[in-house]
Amino acid sequence: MSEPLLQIERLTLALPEGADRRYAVEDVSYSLAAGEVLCVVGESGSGKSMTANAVMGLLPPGLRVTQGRALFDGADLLAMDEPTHRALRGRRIGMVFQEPMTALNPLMRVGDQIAEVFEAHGLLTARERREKALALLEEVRLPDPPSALRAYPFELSGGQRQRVMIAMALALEPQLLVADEPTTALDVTTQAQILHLIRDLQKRRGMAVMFITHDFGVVAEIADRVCVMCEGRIVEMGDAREVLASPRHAYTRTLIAAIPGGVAAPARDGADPAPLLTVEGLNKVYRSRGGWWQPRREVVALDEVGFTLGRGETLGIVGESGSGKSTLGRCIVGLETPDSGGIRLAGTDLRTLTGQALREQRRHIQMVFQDPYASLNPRIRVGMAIAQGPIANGVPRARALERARQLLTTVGLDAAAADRFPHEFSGGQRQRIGIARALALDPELIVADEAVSALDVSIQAQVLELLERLKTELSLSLLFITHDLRVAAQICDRLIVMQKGCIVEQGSAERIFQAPSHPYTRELLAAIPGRHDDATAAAAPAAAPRMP
Amino acid sequence: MRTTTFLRGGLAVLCLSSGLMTAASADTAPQPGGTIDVAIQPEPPGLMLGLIQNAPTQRVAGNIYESLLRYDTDLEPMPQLAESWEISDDGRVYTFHLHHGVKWHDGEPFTAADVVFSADVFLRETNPRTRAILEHVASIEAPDDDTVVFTLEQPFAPFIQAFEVGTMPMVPKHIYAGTDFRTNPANNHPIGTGPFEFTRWDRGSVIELDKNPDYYEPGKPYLDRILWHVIPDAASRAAAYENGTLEVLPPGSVENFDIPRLSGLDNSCITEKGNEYFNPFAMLWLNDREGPTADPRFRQAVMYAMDRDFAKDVLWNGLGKVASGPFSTNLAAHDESIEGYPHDPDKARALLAEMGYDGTPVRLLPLPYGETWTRWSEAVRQNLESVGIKVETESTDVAGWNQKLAQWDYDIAFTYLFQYGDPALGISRTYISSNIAKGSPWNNVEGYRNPEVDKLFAEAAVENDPAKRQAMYDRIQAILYADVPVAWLMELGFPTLYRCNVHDLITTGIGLSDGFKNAWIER
Amino acid sequence: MRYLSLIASRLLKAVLVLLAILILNFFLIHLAPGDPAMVMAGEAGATDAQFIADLRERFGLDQSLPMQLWHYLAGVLTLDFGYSYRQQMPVLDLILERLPATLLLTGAAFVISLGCGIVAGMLAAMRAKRPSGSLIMGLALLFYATPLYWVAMMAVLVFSVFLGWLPAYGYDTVGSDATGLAHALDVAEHLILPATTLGLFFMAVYTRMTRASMLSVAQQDFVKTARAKGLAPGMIQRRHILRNALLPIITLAGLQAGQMVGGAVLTETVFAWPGIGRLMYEALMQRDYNLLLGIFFFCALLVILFNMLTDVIYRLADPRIKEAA
Amino acid sequence: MSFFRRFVQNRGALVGLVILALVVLLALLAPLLYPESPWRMVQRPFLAPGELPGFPLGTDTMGRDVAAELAHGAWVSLLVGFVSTLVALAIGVPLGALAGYFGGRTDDVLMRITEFFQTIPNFALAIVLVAIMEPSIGSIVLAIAVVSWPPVARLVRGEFLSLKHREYVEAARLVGQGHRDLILKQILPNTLSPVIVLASLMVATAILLESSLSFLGLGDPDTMSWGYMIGAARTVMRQAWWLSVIPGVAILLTVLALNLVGEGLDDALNPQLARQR
Repeated sequence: MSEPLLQIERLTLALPEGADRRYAVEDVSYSLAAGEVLCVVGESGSGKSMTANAVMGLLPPGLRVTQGRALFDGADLLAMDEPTHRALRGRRIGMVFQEPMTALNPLMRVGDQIAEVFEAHGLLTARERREKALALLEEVRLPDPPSALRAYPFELSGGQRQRVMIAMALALEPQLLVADEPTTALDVTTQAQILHLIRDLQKRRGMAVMFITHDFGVVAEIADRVCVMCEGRIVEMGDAREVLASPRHAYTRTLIAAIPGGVAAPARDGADPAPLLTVEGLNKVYRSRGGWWQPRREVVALDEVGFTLGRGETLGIVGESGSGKSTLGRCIVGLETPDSGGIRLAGTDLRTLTGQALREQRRHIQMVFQDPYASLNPRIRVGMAIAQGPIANGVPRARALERARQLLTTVGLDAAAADRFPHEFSGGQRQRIGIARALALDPELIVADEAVSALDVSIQAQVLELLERLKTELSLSLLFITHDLRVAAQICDRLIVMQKGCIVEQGSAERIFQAPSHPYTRELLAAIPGRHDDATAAAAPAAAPRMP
Repeated sequence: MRTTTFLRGGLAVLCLSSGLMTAASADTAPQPGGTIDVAIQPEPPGLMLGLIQNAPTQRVAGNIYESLLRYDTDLEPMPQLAESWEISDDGRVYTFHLHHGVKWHDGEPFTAADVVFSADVFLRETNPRTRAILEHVASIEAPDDDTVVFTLEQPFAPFIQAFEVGTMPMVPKHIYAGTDFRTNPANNHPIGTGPFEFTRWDRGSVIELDKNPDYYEPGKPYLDRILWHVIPDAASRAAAYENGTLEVLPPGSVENFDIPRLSGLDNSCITEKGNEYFNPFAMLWLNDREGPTADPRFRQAVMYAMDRDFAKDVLWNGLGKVASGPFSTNLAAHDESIEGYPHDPDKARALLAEMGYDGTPVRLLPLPYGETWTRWSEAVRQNLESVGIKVETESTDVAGWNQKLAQWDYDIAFTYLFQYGDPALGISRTYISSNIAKGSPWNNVEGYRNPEVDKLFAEAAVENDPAKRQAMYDRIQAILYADVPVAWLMELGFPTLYRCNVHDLITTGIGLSDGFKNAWIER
Repeated sequence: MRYLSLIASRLLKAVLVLLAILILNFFLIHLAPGDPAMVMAGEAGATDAQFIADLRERFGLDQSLPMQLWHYLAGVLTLDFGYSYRQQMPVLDLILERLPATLLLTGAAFVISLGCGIVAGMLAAMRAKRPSGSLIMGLALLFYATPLYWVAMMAVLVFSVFLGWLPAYGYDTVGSDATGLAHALDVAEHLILPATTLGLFFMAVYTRMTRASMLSVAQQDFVKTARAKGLAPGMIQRRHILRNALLPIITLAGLQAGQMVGGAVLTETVFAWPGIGRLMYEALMQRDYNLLLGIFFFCALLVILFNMLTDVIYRLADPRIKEAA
Repeated sequence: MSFFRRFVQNRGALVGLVILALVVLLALLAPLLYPESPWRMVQRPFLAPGELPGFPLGTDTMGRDVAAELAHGAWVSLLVGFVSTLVALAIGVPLGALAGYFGGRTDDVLMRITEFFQTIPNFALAIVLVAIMEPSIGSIVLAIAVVSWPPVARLVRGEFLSLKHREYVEAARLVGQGHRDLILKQILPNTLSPVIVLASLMVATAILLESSLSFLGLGDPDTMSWGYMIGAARTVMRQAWWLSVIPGVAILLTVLALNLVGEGLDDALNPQLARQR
């Protein structure tokens, strides 16, 4: 390619004192040519976003540039004075952020926020700005652009907001688009659409795109070139297909390997085990209470949901946000009360039990939560956090604490961890603690609600492995709730696909991946990033195209 | 003695021209015109003097209403609505000859029928103090439009002092006769015969009185207008006087601590006159029924413990007098031979030791009438504690104070009473046992019972011979002095502050409460 | 239809709260020692049993408490707030006479405090790391920590007594017959000191809150978006940060506007402002039950009105609230 | 960084802490420094500060030693401030906790009560309560507590509302902990830091309230307090300005110190926010 549009040279960013390492990024160099999509890939804390922030002049306070240059069209962005830099932002460099929910001003109409881009650079009249904004909304394929123009951000869905963000970033036809994890917060089908949109716009306009992501699936979907970062350094850089196909650096290999394969595990022996859990005709409607001004609202979360879970089986419940999958899990463990329907554990109807008997049965179902940071009480020592269940159920304190230490080793942590507080642990470690806590009551069934979604891919793989191991060792059953089909494929025997409170399809994981019968399932599968990248994908959908 | 001497003969007294008196107090002739700005605090609850007797009402309404007589600073009666009067030799018949051509503010003529109505009907119903005095009266008659005759059951020498405007205001019969006095709409627009007429009242802000153009004394009043300013805060009142907004600060308008400063301002004058009729007298109710205060030795110890000179000098700016005994020195009946309890803490301690005071705490109830009284109670508490009496202050507001006194729920309580011009009017009520009754903070609240004192007071009141009467009063003072039924503090000096170019502001023993009839502003 | 029923239910709740306040205060005030008859007897300087009995009968105090409450509430339902024992006037007239002065005072103080507070807070937030920002916050903290009545006293001392610039007390110049504009100017002159002293404390509150709110909004993603658009800092502050930062201020301001009315007792006392706060204090001291209850009623009513107003303003300011409707 | 290190890094908080420590010291030492009653009239009135040796702050209208009054007043101010805050917490924390935890009807009822107390103007209610109960330390503390608990209840309720759906609370529920344990062990400890910050500001407000009540003459007549001193000095402001300025500055400094400490606590307990400042 010709002269690079953006050239990062030996960039080093220092973190404030007292941070866990000295540099956010260290000695980073890469370049980006016009019309090229560069994916910067890395796990959390790899420093992948920091370079982009430096380019935009949006470094968080405390971070300093200690070395290097960032040449944009020949001018050093890092040495620029603020007004000059500001004139570039929005006009020649556009940016899209991760969180569509918070990246738009909640008090301003969408049209005004787009028009503001022109205003910021003193372009066009108010009327022209409106027209331009409308045209942009059409270009990013928002349904009903004229009313979207007048809408407030909260009136739009996450995907729509991200389209607005893109429209805003592209308003002045910048030469460079910086997209910082723009699809991470979106559902998988929406993600596919947005990726498609970005790729499409990039091609039409011949923009350069710096695309920051943690997901190699996305890389496969969109990247021309890829740059892999680890702990502030670039470990590998090259053509996307080459890197995916034959990663040279060990870290890259770990990352790619850690992505759960799309291969559904073959059905296990004893294909038709005795049912442990039976759910029948479960209904749940959320009603918002009418406040002083607000009338009531109703949302159907569960609509006649029924299924069985066999002993020793792993059942996956898959769906996008709002599908009711979490509500289902919470109803089963007893955090929510369904409006109607039956839940039977080993033949006992939990819905008819009360008091002591109910507590006794509840003990058999435990939960592993999504957020490793929110699921442990910051003021309770880890050992106590695990032991408090048994203590509440009458086990003597000393014995419960001793057991907690054992459990910690079971989940792969040091027994001494019992005396420490949660904040001293990493996300993956905390999730292990959460699992240990769930195990403390010797449950028969564990409900894992998005248990690995918040973790980096490499950690995800470890935790999934742990769950798999524990399941067999302790002969547990597992209800695995996830939005991520790839994860589900890796761990589940059977799958349930949910949409808007209903089960649209259920069956063995293998069957669903290979021959989805419901259109929604097909849509979900098609949306998995990276799937149709390979020509072989169509013939063997379950094969992982990017695995060597 | 002067007043009694004057009254002894029961002679007919002819009127003096009040003009002569006022002319004497200024070098120049009175200049008519002008507005005078006066503080009023607290805001009066109403201005119908026949219904409401508190000080602020009287101060304002004393200019609207009038009585038959006024009293000079020696408490000698002076003509007002009555041009002249006679008292029969047996001291039972009082005949008043009314001023001619007096009109109510609404233009109706003022006649003897109004006097009979006011005294016999209206005030008997509404004014408890007048009601008590009228107990002595057998009949009130109006032989003609200009003459009123009061006939007493028995001689009652102080009766001549009852015709002050607050005690016996004349109210218009044509407006009130046959109505419910308290809900009569005229109460909001009072009609009197006085030198000033009611004009407006902006609640919380100002009361305006304007000159009565048809006033029966020629040339009077001199002022065109009086504005009474309601300023609830003492410091603000002081500031208003200081910056010239106010020309007169009536007694009690500012805290005593501010008085030396304010009186030291340019063109600022101060007078203690105008209190002679009411004769305010501060004392401590001591609960004679129970607790340590039931022991006379304890009560004497209280008298010895208190440093009343300190209170007078520091709290009252040296104004007023330390009380020597139960009778104010302003009274003719005061026994000059009584020396009063000195400040002698050792003696107090000795008395306490003698009675075997065991440190039982006594409750002290301050008077909730502003800062001076609060400070005073702090000083008294400190005095008492320094001789070993344990004191707990019970702070309360006016309602609580009244309630506690009326229910005898106190050990020591501050109060001050008007002694008026005669023991029968203002003093006996505090000590006679027939006056022991719950429900009032103004009767024999301390619960003192002494048949001899009861008898002496009863006889003295109706004794027509001044010498015999004085002997009885001397005896009473001696008994009370020893028994200390209440602790006497001070004869209060209530000063009026005014701009020195305001002349003839206070010409009577009633002070500002008697009106601005003679006042004028020099320009 | 739905709105109407909502508004109706809200009004009903407001009425219940008012009723509860009246009942609670009715019993509270009757718990206080003494009664209006005792106060008036005390003030008269002379009483006898008949006098007090007369008064009690007149005021209806000879009836049982529940009966008195019943009569009072029945009156209130017909908007009859009774008669002030002490002031010999209908309570409603007294309150309506005094209310404008209080509303003027608190309104002015409110405007001063809110306006200056927000501007100062904004400046402090924009200069968070500079001495001028610290100076503003220092001053705000100082005003926040100073007793209101003390500031009032010092203000009278300095501006009225020593400098003679402003009147020390009152609502207007006593005895002046000025009308129209001249009178308005006169009142305005009298208003400056009390409104400023009353406003200072709240100004400090708003300054601190605006700054904190702006600094926290400045952390939000959409501000980064705005910067990425190339918007100038001033525009970002005004259009994006300030607007969002004002939302919590609206809530607080609504809460305080109502409280200010009843809380102006000290200011009204020091400056002899003929307002409702002072009237309340006097009514309390004189056990003027009807008047006191009436004042509480109106203060509570104002609080409720301000809360509703706040709701409306909040809904105008924040489109998200409408979503649920 | 530890809580303490973060706290002392805040210069304002440190200054506040030092002032507060001095005030506490003064209050504690008052009985030793001035063993006699502060009400004793010891010299002639209106001595200016420094006019006579032994009376560094002069004497008041009654010839009482202002320094002794100030020292004893510190005790009362702090006592009222802290005790009334504790009482307010004792009312507000349980109410807020129950309302937030149980929600629904309980919440409705409790919040109506809270709203009710917020609808009556605070200061007016405090005045009425003190007047009814008659001024004494106890009634003042109670009155201040009664008017200042609603914000506590609201804060605690808000924290409970957001914390009760935290995953660790749900986890504790799942393992069988009862309401009492959930409230006391799981949620309450995590609401403490905002409550502590609020409490430090409430102490400041309580001191101001007490002084306002004393100023109006509704103070405990047997205890010397700063508000009383200002109220008593008000009429002699022009003869003896120092009599109102000295206790005024004392209140100012104490309240200022409490606010600084409160802000420091806030910063130290919420490190994320601290970085913004």
